[in-house]
Amino acid sequence: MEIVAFLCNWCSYAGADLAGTSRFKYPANIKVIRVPCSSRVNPTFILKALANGADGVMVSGCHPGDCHYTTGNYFTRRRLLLMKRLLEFTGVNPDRVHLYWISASEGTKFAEAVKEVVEKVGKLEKNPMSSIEGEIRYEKK
Amino acid sequence: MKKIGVFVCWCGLNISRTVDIERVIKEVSRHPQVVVSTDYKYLCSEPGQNLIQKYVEENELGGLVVAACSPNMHELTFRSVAQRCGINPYLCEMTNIREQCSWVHDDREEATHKAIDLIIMTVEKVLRSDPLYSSTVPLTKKALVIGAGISGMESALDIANAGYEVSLVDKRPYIGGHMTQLSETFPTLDCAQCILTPKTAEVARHPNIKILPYSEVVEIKGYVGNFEAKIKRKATYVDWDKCTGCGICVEKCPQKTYSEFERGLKERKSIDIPFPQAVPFKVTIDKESCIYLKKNKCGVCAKICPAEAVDFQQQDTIIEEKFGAIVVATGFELLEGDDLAEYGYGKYKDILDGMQFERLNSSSGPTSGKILRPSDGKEPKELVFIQCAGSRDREKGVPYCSRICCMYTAKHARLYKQKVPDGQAYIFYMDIRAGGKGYEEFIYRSVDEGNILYLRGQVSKVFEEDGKLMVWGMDTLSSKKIEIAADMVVLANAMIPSQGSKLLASILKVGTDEHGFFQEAHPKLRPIESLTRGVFLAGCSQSPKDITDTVAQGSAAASKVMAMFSNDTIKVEPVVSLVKKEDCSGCFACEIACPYGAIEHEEYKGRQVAFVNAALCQGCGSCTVACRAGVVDLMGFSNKQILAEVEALLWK
Amino acid sequence: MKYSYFPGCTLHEQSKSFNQSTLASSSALGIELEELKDWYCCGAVFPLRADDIMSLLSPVRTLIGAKKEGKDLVTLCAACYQVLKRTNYLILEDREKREKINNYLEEDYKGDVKVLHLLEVLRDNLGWLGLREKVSHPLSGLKVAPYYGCLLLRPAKEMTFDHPENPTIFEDFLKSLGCDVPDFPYKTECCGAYLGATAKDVVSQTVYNILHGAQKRKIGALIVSCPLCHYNLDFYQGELMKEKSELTPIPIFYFTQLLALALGLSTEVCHFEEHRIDPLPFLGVIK
Amino acid sequence: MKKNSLSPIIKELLKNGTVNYFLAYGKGSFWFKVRPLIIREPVELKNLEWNRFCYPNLTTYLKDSSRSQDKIGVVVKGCDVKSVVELIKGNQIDRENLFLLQVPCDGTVDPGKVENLVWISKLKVTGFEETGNGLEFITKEGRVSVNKEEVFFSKCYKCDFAPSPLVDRYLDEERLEKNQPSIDNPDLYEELRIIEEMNPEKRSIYWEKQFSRCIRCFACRNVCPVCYCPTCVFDQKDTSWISKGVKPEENNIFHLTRALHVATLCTGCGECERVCPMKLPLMELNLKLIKEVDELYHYKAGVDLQSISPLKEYGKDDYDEFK
Repeated sequence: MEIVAFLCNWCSYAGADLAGTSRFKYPANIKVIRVPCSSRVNPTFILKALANGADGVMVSGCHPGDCHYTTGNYFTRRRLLLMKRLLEFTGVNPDRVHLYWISASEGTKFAEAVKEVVEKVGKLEKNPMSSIEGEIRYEKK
Repeated sequence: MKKIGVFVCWCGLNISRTVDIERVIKEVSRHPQVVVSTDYKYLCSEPGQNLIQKYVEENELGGLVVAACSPNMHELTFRSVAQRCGINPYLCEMTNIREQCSWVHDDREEATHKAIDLIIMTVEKVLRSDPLYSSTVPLTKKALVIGAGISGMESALDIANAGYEVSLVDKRPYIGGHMTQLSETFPTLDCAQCILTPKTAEVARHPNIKILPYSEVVEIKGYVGNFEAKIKRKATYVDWDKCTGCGICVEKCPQKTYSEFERGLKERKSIDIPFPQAVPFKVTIDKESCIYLKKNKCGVCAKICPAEAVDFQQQDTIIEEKFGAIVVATGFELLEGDDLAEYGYGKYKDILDGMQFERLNSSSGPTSGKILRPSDGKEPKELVFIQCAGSRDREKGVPYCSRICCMYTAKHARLYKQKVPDGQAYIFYMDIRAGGKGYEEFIYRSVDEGNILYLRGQVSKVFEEDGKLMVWGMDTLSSKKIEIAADMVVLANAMIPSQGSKLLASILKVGTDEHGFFQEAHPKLRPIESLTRGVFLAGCSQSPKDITDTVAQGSAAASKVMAMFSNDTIKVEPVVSLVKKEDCSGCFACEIACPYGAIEHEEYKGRQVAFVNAALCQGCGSCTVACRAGVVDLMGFSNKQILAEVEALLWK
Repeated sequence: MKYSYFPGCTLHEQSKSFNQSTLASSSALGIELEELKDWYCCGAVFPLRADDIMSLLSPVRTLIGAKKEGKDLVTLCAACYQVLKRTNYLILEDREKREKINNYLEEDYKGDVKVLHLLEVLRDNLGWLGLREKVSHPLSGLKVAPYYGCLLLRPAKEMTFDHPENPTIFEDFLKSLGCDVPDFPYKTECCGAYLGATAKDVVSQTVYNILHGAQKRKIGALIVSCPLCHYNLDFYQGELMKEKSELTPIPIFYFTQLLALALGLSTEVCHFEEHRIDPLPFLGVIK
Repeated sequence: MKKNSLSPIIKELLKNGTVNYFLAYGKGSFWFKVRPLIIREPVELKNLEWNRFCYPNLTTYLKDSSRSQDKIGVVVKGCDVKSVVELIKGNQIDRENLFLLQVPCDGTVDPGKVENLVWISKLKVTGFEETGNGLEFITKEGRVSVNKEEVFFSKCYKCDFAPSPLVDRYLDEERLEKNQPSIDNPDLYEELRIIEEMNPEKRSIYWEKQFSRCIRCFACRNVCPVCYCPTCVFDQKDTSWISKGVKPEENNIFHLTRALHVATLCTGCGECERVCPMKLPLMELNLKLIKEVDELYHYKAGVDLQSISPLKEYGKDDYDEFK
């Protein structure tokens, strides 16, 4: 199972680092992509990830009101809410895409969130959006 | 395509215990663009860094991937290594295989797989990285301080003492702000004038400070280091170079008008000096009430002035000046109007606000410091103070705590008891919030020594009956309804942002919070900066505060300005957004998404397109998503870079 | 100016004085009030329990009835006005409750009827100056104060009738009729409301306070828009007069009664016989 | 529906220089077709057409005029005005350079529905006539009539026309009231309900089928008045948002992104679905977002020039289902 996580640099990425320094364990299915702010996450990135073999996507930003860039995560909240509603409408289980608010001090919350995402995505059938499974795009040496 | 070198760090046992490093470097080396894939025990050490340098030179690497700890730890370290090797620092990226891999997973197989995937993702990103260069912009080492209250003056003095020029603007015809109106200050009961006057004098004579009273900022263009300001000097109708402040005109002026300084407790003349210690000590004509300016009659002041300073022809003038930094210190006002209707504020003469009571207490005030009722001049024997008048009210008024009222109400009650020893003071309060040095002790002294009756509860209504002010309230400690027939009522009105704050915020392109106070860049870590680089906040413009905190924030803002001015240029980070103008539709969705006002308009082939002012952009990337066409892109976190990371998932 | 009219039970049965003075004055002012063909009890008290849906069905049915007639709905009784207006607000603002309520009804209601008090119609459609022009018998010399009570004003966010602490709409109305309107701080005090049923002494005390306050200010009469306020102030005044010799009678009017008089209509529509405190001696000042 | 009164107005506007040219409907190659007509000279008015089949939204052609300083007149229906609102809000056209001439419309007819209803091929019909409540189609074998209310485009049943201050001139002032089909309380989201009520697996299969038929011709995008980016995100050369070839598995990225890109801008004109050669139910995606935006943020596109798209704004107390 593959989970792609987009973490904002200031809160959630630091929260994930804190989970590490505190040695909180969580499943290894998660692959983190660091972005400056959750508002940098284009909904199309998420669609792309789901079509490219990810079984789930997690986005995490600072808590509303605490955004490093003051307002970025308010935009994220609207953008991803609409996107989730649309995905659900097209038959994609809403549990495939998760948005969390995790601060730099919430290492435990990050570890718990990953567990929750992995558990929820694990219960789902094969990702209907991904039909590229197993295709090898790169020629290896 | 560039040749990539991958360097995997053991971090002693921290990584190597869980991740099979040998397998990682072998798998990664199968990527067609990876020409070097190697490992080392401690890459951040001197020998580790030298190892990287050796490989770069031998293999002519074009990009580096360092798989080690968190980039928050060592990104700077490895990017400077890259720079030393002649590789643009932004072509070096880190893969976090410690905090987000080896430390959080137990299964060696899984952790090794994850490390390989993460490294390949980073390789794909670096393959699409472009070299980025920090730029610098010039800097005008001159500050503009808006508002000459205690915080603005403090800021201006600090900056000026560091050797930089300051222009200090205030909309009133004098400097000193609200503090000039106060009688004594808590918790020490110093006379406000005595501690303020030396400051105003110092500001006025400081060679680096130019004071611009009776002026307003009307336009700000430019950006950090290079603001271009237009400041309007309002016409005083008096040539201040000639005016000696002799006051003969004030004496002879036949027209009386509302006195803002005395908050209506006394009238003043149309031509006036607000108070005896005013700096500058010059007269100003109020154009709203002056008979000559309205009806072209009178002109007594002009006839009588020995210095021939009165000039009815004077016009507003605009000063244009360049500044490198701006400090906003526009202060506060008191809440008035309908929100205080139940207290009869504005309806009955003997219901005063805190500032009016300050004027009653002031020895230079309308009653020369005696506590007397405005209605009949009698000494009030029963005096009710009402705290939180409009504050902490979720239904009306303002929901926040105005922070200073508990303290000044206690002070007021004590001053009253000193002056009217046989009088009774009651204070209605919700809680006592006395969180400051010596504050709690002050409250207790007031309760113990002052014989002041504190009643915990709110007042429901104040009205006039039988020549008294009936105060109906509740004492929630005894659960009794309280009715007091008072002689005078003093309200601790809520503090609100001063008038014009919203307008100024839009001129400065900085945000305000839901209550209209200026918005700080971060509520905890950046309380002095605004969202616009180069604009700093001080005093009550940002939130209600007492004098101590206001002065501290004034100094803090000054230190931010001085830190900026200690360099000759301003460095601009290259992780900023960039517009591909030929593809820009000009819809400016990006402009609205930008919290920093960094998106500007530019003309391109006859139409308006977006343009990112790199000096203002902070690199959040919100605009990149607002742009449907993906034409606004964030350098260092570009669309193609992130998409490449996503696509790297296919690497199996 | 055509409106649907919701009299409510009190105006329909008990208070002819309020109902007939309203209808007669309105038609004299060119305001057509057409009684709803089919109306139900407003519920009398707006239910505050979170799950009380049933009590709201009856006012919503009335609102649906008004919607069908396609005009704004005018009502006068402060209780009816409050219940209908708050029900409408709830339907507009609370999506979940709206859906629940609509589940019980034959047809959906979306909160699109405008509920108005006659005073709002006078203020917004006729205007105080317009009213002044229509007054043929100015009530000059009468010192009258308004008594608002609670239902018209609170909760202010939902009622949006006037400022809850410092309302002025009645004062503006009285001034238009030519009355002398003194400051009356007791105008928003509680009249004791339903406590008359269980604790008569509480109502006696609140009513005494209000009347005593009026007497101190030499106020000759009070006007109300709430039948319960009217009952308490009028009936209990009669009781108080028996033991409190210091009290002088202060007649309590529905505001429409004074309106009818000022418009020169016959005193019959005022049904003064319904009053316990005889208003005629007070009115004698102008006659 | 009279075209005769249209002609002199356009003539006058061209003559007195109010506009440089006029965008209107012209005769098409079949009875059920019209084509966009650019009128620069009065002589070109001979091809002017205005009938039941003027369903295309001409405002989409304004997208390309944003760079010219020409004064353009456009023939618009009530629904088309909403697109103009969004084009102005997106800074794509200058209000000053525009002259909106609104024709009264009480519904446009979907030729496909006619065909389904009367079971005659479009090609056999040689012409049609309006008769009171109906339409009469002339074929070689005789005349067939249909009730026009049965063959409107579905958007017409939901028409919420309201006179707009943007319109410079109404062709028929008295008929403003009758400017929409007389449908009471239309069910705005009728089409959605069927899909929303499906179980997720069925929904997933339904959409997979639909998306797999897409041939990526981009007609839906090109015809959309609010898809005004000079270079679409999917046409960017250096960033591969989706493969340039037709990869069915990436079709959903295209369609969902397209729907999200027009969210808060889509006025529901239905052109994308109408022009789709594969007849993908694209309006279902658009409508879903129109509904969500309305319910979450109480916003509708195309209503006025002042209100701001909720995707360009934020609310601190927004609905938040995230943890």
